[in-house]
Amino acid sequence: MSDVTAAGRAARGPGSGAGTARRTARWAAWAAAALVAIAVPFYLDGFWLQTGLFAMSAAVGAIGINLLTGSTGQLSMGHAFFLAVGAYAYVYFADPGQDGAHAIGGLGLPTPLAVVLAVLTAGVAGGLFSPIAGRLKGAYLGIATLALIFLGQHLLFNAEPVTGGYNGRAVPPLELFGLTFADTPELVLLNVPFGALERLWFLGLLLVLGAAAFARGVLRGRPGRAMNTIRDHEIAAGVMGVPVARYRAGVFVLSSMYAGLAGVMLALVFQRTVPEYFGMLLSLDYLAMIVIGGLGSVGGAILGAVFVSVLPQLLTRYSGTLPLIAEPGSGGVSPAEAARILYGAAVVAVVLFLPGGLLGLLGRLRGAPGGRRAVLGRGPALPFSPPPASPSTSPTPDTRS
Amino acid sequence: MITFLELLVNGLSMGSVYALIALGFVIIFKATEVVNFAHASLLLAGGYVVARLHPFTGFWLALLIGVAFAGLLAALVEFLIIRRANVGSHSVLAIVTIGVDIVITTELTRQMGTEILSLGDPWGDSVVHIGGVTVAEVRIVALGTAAALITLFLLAFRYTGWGVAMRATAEDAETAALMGIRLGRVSLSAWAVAGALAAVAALFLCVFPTPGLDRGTSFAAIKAFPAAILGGLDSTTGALAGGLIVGVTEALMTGYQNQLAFLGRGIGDVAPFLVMLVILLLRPAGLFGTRETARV
Amino acid sequence: MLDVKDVTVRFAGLTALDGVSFTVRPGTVHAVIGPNGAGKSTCFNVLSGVYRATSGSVRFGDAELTALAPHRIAALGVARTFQNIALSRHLPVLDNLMLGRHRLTRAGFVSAGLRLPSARAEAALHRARAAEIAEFVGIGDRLGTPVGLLPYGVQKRVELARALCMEPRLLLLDEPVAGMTGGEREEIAELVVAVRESLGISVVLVEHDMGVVMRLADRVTVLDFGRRIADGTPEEVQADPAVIRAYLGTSANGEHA
Amino acid sequence: MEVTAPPPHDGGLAVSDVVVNYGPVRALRGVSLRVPPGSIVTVLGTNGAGKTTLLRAISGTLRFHRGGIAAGTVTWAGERLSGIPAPAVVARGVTQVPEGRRVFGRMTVEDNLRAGALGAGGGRAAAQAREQVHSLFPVLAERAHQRAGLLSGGEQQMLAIGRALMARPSLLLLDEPTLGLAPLVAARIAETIRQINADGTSVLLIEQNAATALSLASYAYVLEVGEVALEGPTTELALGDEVRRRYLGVTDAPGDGAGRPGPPGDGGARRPAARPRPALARWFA
Repeated sequence: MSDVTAAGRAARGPGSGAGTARRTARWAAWAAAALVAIAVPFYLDGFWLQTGLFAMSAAVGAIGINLLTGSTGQLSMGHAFFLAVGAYAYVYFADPGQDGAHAIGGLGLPTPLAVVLAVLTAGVAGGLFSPIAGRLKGAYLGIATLALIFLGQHLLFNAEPVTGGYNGRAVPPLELFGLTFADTPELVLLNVPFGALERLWFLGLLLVLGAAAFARGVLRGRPGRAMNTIRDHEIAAGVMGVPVARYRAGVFVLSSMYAGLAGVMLALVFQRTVPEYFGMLLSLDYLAMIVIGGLGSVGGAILGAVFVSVLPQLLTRYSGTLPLIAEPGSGGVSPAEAARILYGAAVVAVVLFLPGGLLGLLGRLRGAPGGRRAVLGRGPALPFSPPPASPSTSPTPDTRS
Repeated sequence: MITFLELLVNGLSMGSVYALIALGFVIIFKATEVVNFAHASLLLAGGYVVARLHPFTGFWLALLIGVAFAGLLAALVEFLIIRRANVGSHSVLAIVTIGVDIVITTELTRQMGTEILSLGDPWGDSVVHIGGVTVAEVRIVALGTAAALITLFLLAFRYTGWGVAMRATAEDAETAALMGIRLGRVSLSAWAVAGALAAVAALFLCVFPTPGLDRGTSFAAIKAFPAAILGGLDSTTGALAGGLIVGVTEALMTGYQNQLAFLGRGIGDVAPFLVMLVILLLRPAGLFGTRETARV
Repeated sequence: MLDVKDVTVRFAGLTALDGVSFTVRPGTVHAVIGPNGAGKSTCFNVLSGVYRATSGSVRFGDAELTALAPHRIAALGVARTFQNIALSRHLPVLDNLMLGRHRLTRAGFVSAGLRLPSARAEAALHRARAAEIAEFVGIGDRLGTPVGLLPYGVQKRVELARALCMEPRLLLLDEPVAGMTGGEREEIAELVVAVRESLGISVVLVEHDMGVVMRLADRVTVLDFGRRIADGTPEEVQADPAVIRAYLGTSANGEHA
Repeated sequence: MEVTAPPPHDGGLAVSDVVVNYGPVRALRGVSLRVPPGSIVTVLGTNGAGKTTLLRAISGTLRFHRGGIAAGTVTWAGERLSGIPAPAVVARGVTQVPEGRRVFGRMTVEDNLRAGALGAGGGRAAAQAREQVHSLFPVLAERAHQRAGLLSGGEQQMLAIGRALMARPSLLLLDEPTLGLAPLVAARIAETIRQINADGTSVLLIEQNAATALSLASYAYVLEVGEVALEGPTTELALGDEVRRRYLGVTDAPGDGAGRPGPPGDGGARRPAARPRPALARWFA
C-alpha cells in the first residue's frame, strides 16, 4: 500500500532489522491478500462477484483520475465520458454489427484487439481535448470538462448507428486464448460452476494489478516527479525543464486511457452498455473515490473505489436489517440513495477531519512507517497545495520588482 | 424573422436567469476563491422549498421563504464546512463542494421522486404580443426581475460598505484584513447572497414553458457554469455576458434544431458547452477574466 | 557568454526593468544587486523565461532567450534557484533532486510505467549522481526526508542542489543566503566558490548580503528603479557615489562617499 | 524625540520575547522591542532578517502565511495583541501599511479610503478622517475617482498610508514606505511620516533605507536572522560603522569576515580556505 520511493527506502536503512521485519510482514500481507482474492470466486455468489468486478473496474478508473487530479492537480468532471468511449468503442470494434431496419455498425474484430483499440480510442479522445487540458488548470479545467459529459450524452443518444441510441448495445463477450468470458460453454472447477463472473474475476484482478503497477511506475519515475512538481509549483516545474502544458495534456491522455479500460471492464461485466450510466453522477463518483481513498496515490484510489462501489451493495443487501434504510421501491431512503448521501458526506468529512483519506488513516493506524507519512506523506493531503506560502523568514517577495 | 425575434427574447430571458446563477457563482469565487460545484444544489433547495410551501402560504410568501432558505443553506455550508476546511488550497475546497452537492441533490431528488412540482407562480402560460412577436408573460417577468436584481446588486457592490469590503477582499484578502475588514463576514454574506440569487433563478427555471421543478432542474442550472467560466470566473461583467451568450445560443439552437437536424436531437442542451469550449480555446481565462501574473 | 542587452519589462503601466544591459563572462560570478524593488527578481524571471521582456534581447551562447518558454531555456543549460523556496514539500529530497535531472533523462510514461530496463538503468545512474551532488552540498544524509520537514537552511541547500542537478552551464542564484545565520552564509558562499572552481560554470547571483557579494563576485551590476546605475568590480561599485546614494538614501550622500 | 532608551513602561507597544514559526521554519527567535507612546521607532535589517514577520506578528496576519507566534507576547497600551485576528488589532488602534503598498488597484482612490475606514465604524469619524487624509495628501482628493492602479508609485504609497489613517490608528506600522521610490518622493513620504507622528500617532517604521529611517526615528533596532543584533538611540547608531558595514559590506579592515558577526577568519573566498573545500567532478554520461 505504501508509496515510498527509493529514497524513502534508503532513509529507513536498507539493512536494518526493523526494515527487514517490516518487509517480511508486508510480503506476508500481500500473499494473504492474493490468496483471498483467488479464493473468492469459489465461495461467494454472483451478487458479490459482480460487486467485486464493479469495484475492480472502478479501481482502474480511479487510478487514472487520481493520476490527473491527485498527482497533477488537474480537476476533471469528464471522466465518465472516457469510460463511455472505452465501453462503446469496445462494443463497436468487437461486434460484427447487423443490417436491417435498425442497422448497427461494428467491425467484428478479435475481441482482445478490440480491447486494445478501445483503450487507444479513449486516449485519442483525451488527446483531442488536450488543447484545453494543457492550458487550463485546477478547478477551471473541472468546469471545462463538464462539456464532455453533455457532449458525451448527446453523442450516445444520437449516434445510433454506433451506440445503439437510447437502448444501448449488447456487449460481445471477450475471447482470450480459446477461453470465452461468458456463461457458455459451461465450465466447472472444484465443483464450482465457472460462469462469466468467475472467469472475469481473475481477468479483472490481473487488469487491476497491471494498471496499479503501471501507475506506480509512472508516479515513482521521471513523469511522476514532473507531475507532482506541476501540482506543487508550476513555475518551478517549467524552470526545471518540464514542458508543463505538454505534461498536463499527456497526463490527461493517460488518465483517459485508464478510464477507457475501466469502461471496457464495465461493459464486459454489465454485458450491455446504456447511455444514462455515463452521466455526471458517474464522474462525481470517481472524484469521491479518490478523495475518500486518499489523493495522489495508487493505493488510495483502489481503497476509495472499493468503498464507493461496495457501499451501495452492502446497504442493498442488508437494507432489511439496517435502521433508516428502506427496501428499494418502498418509498423510504433507498440503499442507493443512502450510499450516495453517505459518501457525499464522507468526501466532506475526509477533507475536514481525515487528511490523506482512508489510506492516510491506515498509515496512521499502522503507526511506525506511516507516522511520518501521515504528517507529510507522499500521498499528500493537499493535492493542489500551493508552494509553502512562506518558506522564507521574509516571505513576501521582498525583492519583488 | 418573427421566429428569430421570439427566440431571441426567450433566449435573453433564459440568459438573464443563467446570469443570476452565474453571478452568485462568481461572487463566491471572488470573495473566497472557491469554485462552488454545489451551486446547482442550492438552487434546487430554494426551488423545492417554494414548491412545497406555496399551497399553504401562497406564492409570494413561499418565494420569500425559499429565497431566505437557500441563502441560509449557503451560509451554513460556508460556516460549517468551507470555513473549517483548513486545507490551504482553494481547489480542494472545490472537491468538498462536490461532496456537499452530492448530499443535498441526492436528498432533494429523493424527496421529489418522480414528481414534477409546480411552484405556483401567478403568471401561468399567458402570453403577450408585441408587434408580431409572441412571448410568454413570465419570460418578460424573468427578464425584468433578473435585470432589476442584477442592477441592484451591482449598485450595492459599487456603493455600499459591504460592496467595498467585498471588492477589497477579492483583490487582496490579507490587506483587506489589515484594514479591519472581517473576512469571515464577507465570505458568509457572499455565500448567502449567491444562494438567494440562485433561489430566484430556480423560480424562473421552473415556470412556463418548463412543466415545473423536477430532477432535471439541477441539470438546467448547470448551464450557468459554462456561463460563469466563459465570461471569466472573476468577473461580474463576465457572468452577465456569459449568461446571455449561453441563453441566446441555447434558444437559437433549440429553435432551429430542425434546420440543424444533422447535429442530432437536443443540440440546444449541448450548445452552451460547445460555445464555452470554443471561447476557452481562444481565451483560456474567459472573455473578461484576468490572467494572474506569476510571482516568484 | 550571457549577454543582456537593453532589456525592458513593463507590467500594466509599471516599468520594472528599463533598458538594462550587462554581460556575464564564462566562468565568472556576476552579482546583480540593488535596493528592494530595484528589479533584480524581474531580471531573473526574464533570464529564466518566467516573464517575457517587453523589449531587448538576452543571448546565451547562440540562443536568444527572450522568445523561449522556461523549459526550453532549461534545456539550454540554464538553472535557477528561487528566493522563496519552490520545492515539492511532500516529496523526499532525492525526488526533488531527480526533478533537476529531468532535462537529462528520457524516461516517458510508457517506459516508466512498464519499468523498462532502460528506464531503471537511467534512474539508477542519475540517482547516483544526485546523491553525489547532495553530498557535495552537504545534504547527503537527508535524501529520504520529505523536504517540508527540513529546517529552512537545509531547504535552501536542496534548492541549490536541485539546480546543480541540472548540470547547468549557467547558474542563477536568487538570494541564496537570505534568512541564514552567519555560519550558514559562510558555508553557502564556500559552496558557490567550489561550484565555480570545480565545474567552471558561470554564476549570476542576486543577493542582499553585501559581504557575500563582495567576496564572491567578479563583477557587479547595480540596479535601482529598474535601471542600471553601476557596473564594475566589487571595489569600483562599492566606491560609486550613485550606489551609496541608492543604498543609504540621499542624505547619506556626503557622509559615506 | 529625546528618548535615549525605551524605558520599561505600561503604555506603548511592547513586543516581548516573541518567537515566530512558519511550520518548521523559525523566523523570529525571541525578539523584544518597545515603541513608547508618541515616538517613532525603526527596525532595520537586510532581507530575510525577519522585519516583515515582526510586523505580521503585531498586526495579526501571520496566519495568512501559515505562521504563528510560538512564544512571547505583543501588547499595545496594555492590551494584548498577540493571538487576536487582524481586524481586532485594527479595532485596538494599530494599523499596518503593508510592504509594497498593496493598494486595491482595481478600485478608485475614494473606495480605497472607504475600505480603510471599514474597520473603525463609519459615519462622522470617517468623514473627519477623510478630511485629515486629504489635507495631508491633497493629491488623493484630486484623484478621488481614478483607479488606484493607475497612480504613480509615490501616489500609491500616499494612498496606502492615507488608507491606513482612515482607521484613525494610535499606532501606525509602516513596512518599507520608501521602497522603490525616487529620492525626492521618498523625502516627501518621510516628511509626511514626521507630520503624522507630530499629530500624535506613534510609528513603528521598517526600512531598508537606513538614512531615512535613522533621521526619522528616535530609537532603532537592527534585526539579523530573527534576532535583535543591535539597538540604540539613532543619534548614536547613525554615525556608527556598524550600520554602514551591514548595508554596504564595506569593511575597514580588509577581509575581516565581510562585516558580519561570524567565525572570524573562517575563510574568505579570495584567501586559502581554512578547511578543505568540497569538490564536485563534472558529469559525463
